Amino acid sequence: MFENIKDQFPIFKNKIKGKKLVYLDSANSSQKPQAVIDAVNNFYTNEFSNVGRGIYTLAVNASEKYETTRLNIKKFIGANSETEVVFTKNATESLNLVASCFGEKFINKDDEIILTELEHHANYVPWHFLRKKKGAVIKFLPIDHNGDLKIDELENLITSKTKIISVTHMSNVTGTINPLDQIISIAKKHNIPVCVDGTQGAAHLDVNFDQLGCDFYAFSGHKMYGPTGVGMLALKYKWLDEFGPFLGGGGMIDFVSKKDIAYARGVWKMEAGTMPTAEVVALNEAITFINNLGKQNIINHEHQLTQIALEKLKNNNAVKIVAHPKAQGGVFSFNIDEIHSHDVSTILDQEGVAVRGGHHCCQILHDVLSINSSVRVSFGVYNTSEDIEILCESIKKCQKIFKK
Amino acid sequence: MFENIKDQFPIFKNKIKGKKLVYLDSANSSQKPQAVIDAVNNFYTNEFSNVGRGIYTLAVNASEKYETTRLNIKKFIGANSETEVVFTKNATESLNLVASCFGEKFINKDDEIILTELEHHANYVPWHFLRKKKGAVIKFLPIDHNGDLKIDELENLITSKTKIISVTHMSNVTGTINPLDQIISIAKKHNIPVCVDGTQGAAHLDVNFDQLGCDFYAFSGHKMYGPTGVGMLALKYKWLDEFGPFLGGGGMIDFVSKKDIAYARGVWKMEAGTMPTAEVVALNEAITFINNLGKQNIINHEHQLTQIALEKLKNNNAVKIVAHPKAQGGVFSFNIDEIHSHDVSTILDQEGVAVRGGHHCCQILHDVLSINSSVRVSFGVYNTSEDIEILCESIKKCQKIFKK
Amino acid sequence: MNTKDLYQDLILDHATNPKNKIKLNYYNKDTEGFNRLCGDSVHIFVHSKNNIIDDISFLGNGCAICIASTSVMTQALKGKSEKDAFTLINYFLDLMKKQNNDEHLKIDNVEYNALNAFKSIVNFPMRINCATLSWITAEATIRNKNKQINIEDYK
Amino acid sequence: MNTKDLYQDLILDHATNPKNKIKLNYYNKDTEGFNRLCGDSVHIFVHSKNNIIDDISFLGNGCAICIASTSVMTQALKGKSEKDAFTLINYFLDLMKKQNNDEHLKIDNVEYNALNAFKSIVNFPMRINCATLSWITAEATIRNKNKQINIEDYK
Ligand SMILES: Cc1ncc(COP(=O)(O)O)c(C=O)c1O
Ligand SMILES: Cc1ncc(COP(=O)(O)O)c(C=O)c1O
Repeated sequence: MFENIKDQFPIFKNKIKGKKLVYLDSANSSQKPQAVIDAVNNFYTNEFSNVGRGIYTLAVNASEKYETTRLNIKKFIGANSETEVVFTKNATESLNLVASCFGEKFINKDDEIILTELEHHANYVPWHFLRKKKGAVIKFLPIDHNGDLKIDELENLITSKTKIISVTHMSNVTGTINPLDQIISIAKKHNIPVCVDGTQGAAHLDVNFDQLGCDFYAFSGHKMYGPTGVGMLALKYKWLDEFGPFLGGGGMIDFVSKKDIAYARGVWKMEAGTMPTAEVVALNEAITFINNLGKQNIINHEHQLTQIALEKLKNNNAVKIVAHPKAQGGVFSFNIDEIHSHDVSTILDQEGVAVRGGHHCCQILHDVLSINSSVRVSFGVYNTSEDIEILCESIKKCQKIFKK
Repeated sequence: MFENIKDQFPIFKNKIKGKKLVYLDSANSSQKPQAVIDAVNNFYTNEFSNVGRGIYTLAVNASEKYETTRLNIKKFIGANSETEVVFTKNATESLNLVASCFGEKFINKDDEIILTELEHHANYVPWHFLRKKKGAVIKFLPIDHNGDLKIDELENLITSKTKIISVTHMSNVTGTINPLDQIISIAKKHNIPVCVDGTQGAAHLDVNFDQLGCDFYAFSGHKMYGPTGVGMLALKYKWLDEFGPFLGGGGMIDFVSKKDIAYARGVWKMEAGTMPTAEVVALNEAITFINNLGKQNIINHEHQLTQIALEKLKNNNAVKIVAHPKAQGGVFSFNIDEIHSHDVSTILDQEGVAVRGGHHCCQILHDVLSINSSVRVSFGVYNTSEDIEILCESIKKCQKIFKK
Repeated sequence: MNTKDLYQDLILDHATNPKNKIKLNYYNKDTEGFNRLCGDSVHIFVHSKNNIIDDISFLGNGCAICIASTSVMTQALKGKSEKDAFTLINYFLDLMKKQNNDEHLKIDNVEYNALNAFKSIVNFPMRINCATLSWITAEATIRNKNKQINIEDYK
Repeated sequence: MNTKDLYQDLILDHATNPKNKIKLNYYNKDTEGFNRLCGDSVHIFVHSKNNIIDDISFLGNGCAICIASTSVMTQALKGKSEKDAFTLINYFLDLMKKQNNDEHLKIDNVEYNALNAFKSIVNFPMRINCATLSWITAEATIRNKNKQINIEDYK
């Protein structure tokens, strides 16, 4: 669908071990289009200044650009006027912010937090901290044999002690797209706030924060064709009032004296110290890039690639796809009989194919699936059906080596 | 001393309001040399991958570069084999990490934390959190009329309840260089760990972590000619064992199950989620840049500029320098009689001179000095005596406007 | 855009010799306004009777723009009906948003010139809050709404 | 550097048919070794008497490199004196650091070839831990040092 799009990504001009780069690790981090690279470059070359307090020209311009990205991120995720976007360093920090600030105020001993078996460690460890510190209880909504959440069981998990539900938009292992609508409407019935780990959603799925009605949506710039070093947390404004601060430092205070401190309000309360200025500024180009392609086109493109790949791999009996979710984004994982995922990854690399082996920060999910590790394939806008052919061929080479 | 060095910083090719840029805000953030900009550019263009678990070529190279920066940072700050360097998002996060992890384990009700009146909010607010959460007590080592710490009073502040001392290497307002040797030797006598806010020290002062003997040294990449979005915390390795984790997520765990989590050891425990990969990689060039110039040359250069500026400004009776510390780095602050710092900053900007007005995140210091705000001048390697002349002329213009 | 456009004589006059910079002996409403970014702060005192602003004054600390704007504001609002005061406040705030809208405005030339002296601040975006702080604080005072105001909340 | 250099027949043979992959009935030392990055894990069992490694075996889960290296290791160490075992372990670990140092090495050709089959791993830096995990774990087992080992601590 996106013809010649690889031309916009300079990395594809390079060879890997003399081969074309077939990059199938976008769920980990996406490659960067020239426009984003240029934006970083231009900011440092011509416009660099810290944002915030400066009144001189460079500082004013930098602050304006920084806030422009915030505005565009809001539009991008369909935020309404009661929604704010806080910049963090990555989705992990965004989720830690929610768990820490929410937990500090609203979680007491024996209170319950509902997660799912699909969660990335980033959406488990911060809640585990509350289990340790506060004596909270974590419950996991299970998945069925397809890798879909057993959504019918959610009602049963909820008790009067349930304080929050935190769930991923899309699994970074199985590609399962979770039925957020259903989850949020059940949660709302019980007045339970919902936090969504949108790290895999932001660049690959339809996101409408306002319509969804969730309370938090956490995501990362580097997985949406933007620079590393910047994450985001979209949240209903009221939580900024409810929450205490997260990190303390410059920029998040109103008054400081030796005796006491008054914190700033709004997003400022959560943005302590020098922010990833160049990163936020350049992120704006990533949003423009995605918007120009059109989210629906991206969804279609990646869906199509996934279908083609799954169809092709059916012909290879040794390849076992780990899950077959009903709604699936551009991610799937597999194992080859008798070959460990790390061996697969090493051998595929010799063919220029970049895939990752391991548990992909989802150890619980791998336990549930009774596998030790898996090889993950994840698509971005730059992938093509040719990439899939090379993948399938490389898998065969891999098998050949192991058959000697 | 550094002839033609501005040529290495592309921003100086631009005009501000038709004037040459006279950048005197390096204490806030430094401009970036071409080598650093190119390194970011090159990494995204030719080599981008996330670090950590990847076994494919791009990931291996990225991880190697990431660790190379860590090694070079260690050398840069004179770390020995018992020292580690953790990457964070900025110095503020580094200081929050120390306060949070140290406080969690070692601070109880009525325990005492010693700071100084010179501290940036980044080295006060995180400790204030412990005052609120744990009922700790914060004591401030005062300054004298010159803006120097009353080091003689430190012994008196220390009690059996003193758990940690946290102090800045150099004030970002007065330029005061604190006698860390003395402070640390007093602290050691009492077995009290010392945290140093090295944010203003790293690029401008001599740093030898091993010789100093402090426990923590926090600093930021963007103030040492590096990219935004990356900070560092150097610390004695033993603290990594003592501390619990800070943020939770991918990469900082050993085992995860539904019931419990085992955390990784060493620096991994503290680096959760996708790190500022490109930023860390490019930071290496900033270190090389500084090393090539030579720290002692930088110190001399900036010292000389400060002396020239202070000498020149003596001739202007309306200009009041806020402090005259005995040992002073390349930073000082002033006020012009009857003209508010923000008006000064606005008017100087019209002349291409970038200085900041306000309290520079040091409200306590401004209270102690009985001033509301000040104009700060801070030097970097690219400043020249011509910059100082333009500054002095601009100050006169400012006075003329206000005299009408 | 020249510095002199911003620091006009009228503004500098008010900054160096602000009017009504005193705490009223009798007042029935007061609000403190604060600009976190600059450290500007103003405390507005109002004595109002039968919806007429009998008297208004301020104490405060801030840059020339802030003090001048506050001084001009107290002069302009003193003696006005509360309704006319709100119209004037809105006019000034609109001016700071580059939305020049002087229909329905019932002010004399002197007032008009005083207010419009601040017009070029729109070209100095970081300074707009310096000019609007006291106006926003005055509105809250007259409405008897908040005791404290942080200008960053008024975006 | 070709994949076939890494996945040599000897390695694949040991990976698919590992030797001594069983839990000893009698052992007096054991250690679990773990590679966080890969998820590789090996549990080494040693029965040693009078400083001689009477018997050695393992259980574990991991990639071909890890399993093959463990299999080769158990074969090489079985029957050796503890002192000779340490020499051999050091030799192998040096090999993985590209420090080829076969002076003082008393091993036969078969063993030499088996160990050197892993030599090209140095060109696959992310896989070195896969090869060294069981050797480091074996050393700890023989020394009766740790019950659990995380290879990342051995850099
Ligand atoms: C002395 C000092 N400490 C800490 C900081 C905070 O640094 P950062 O904003 O990079 O976190 C600064 C800079 O603003 C500083 O000058
Ligand atoms: C589903 C999911 N959540 C959270 C994360 C963490 O994102 P980051 O590493 O950018 O903080 C990831 C990526 O690794 C992810 O895939």
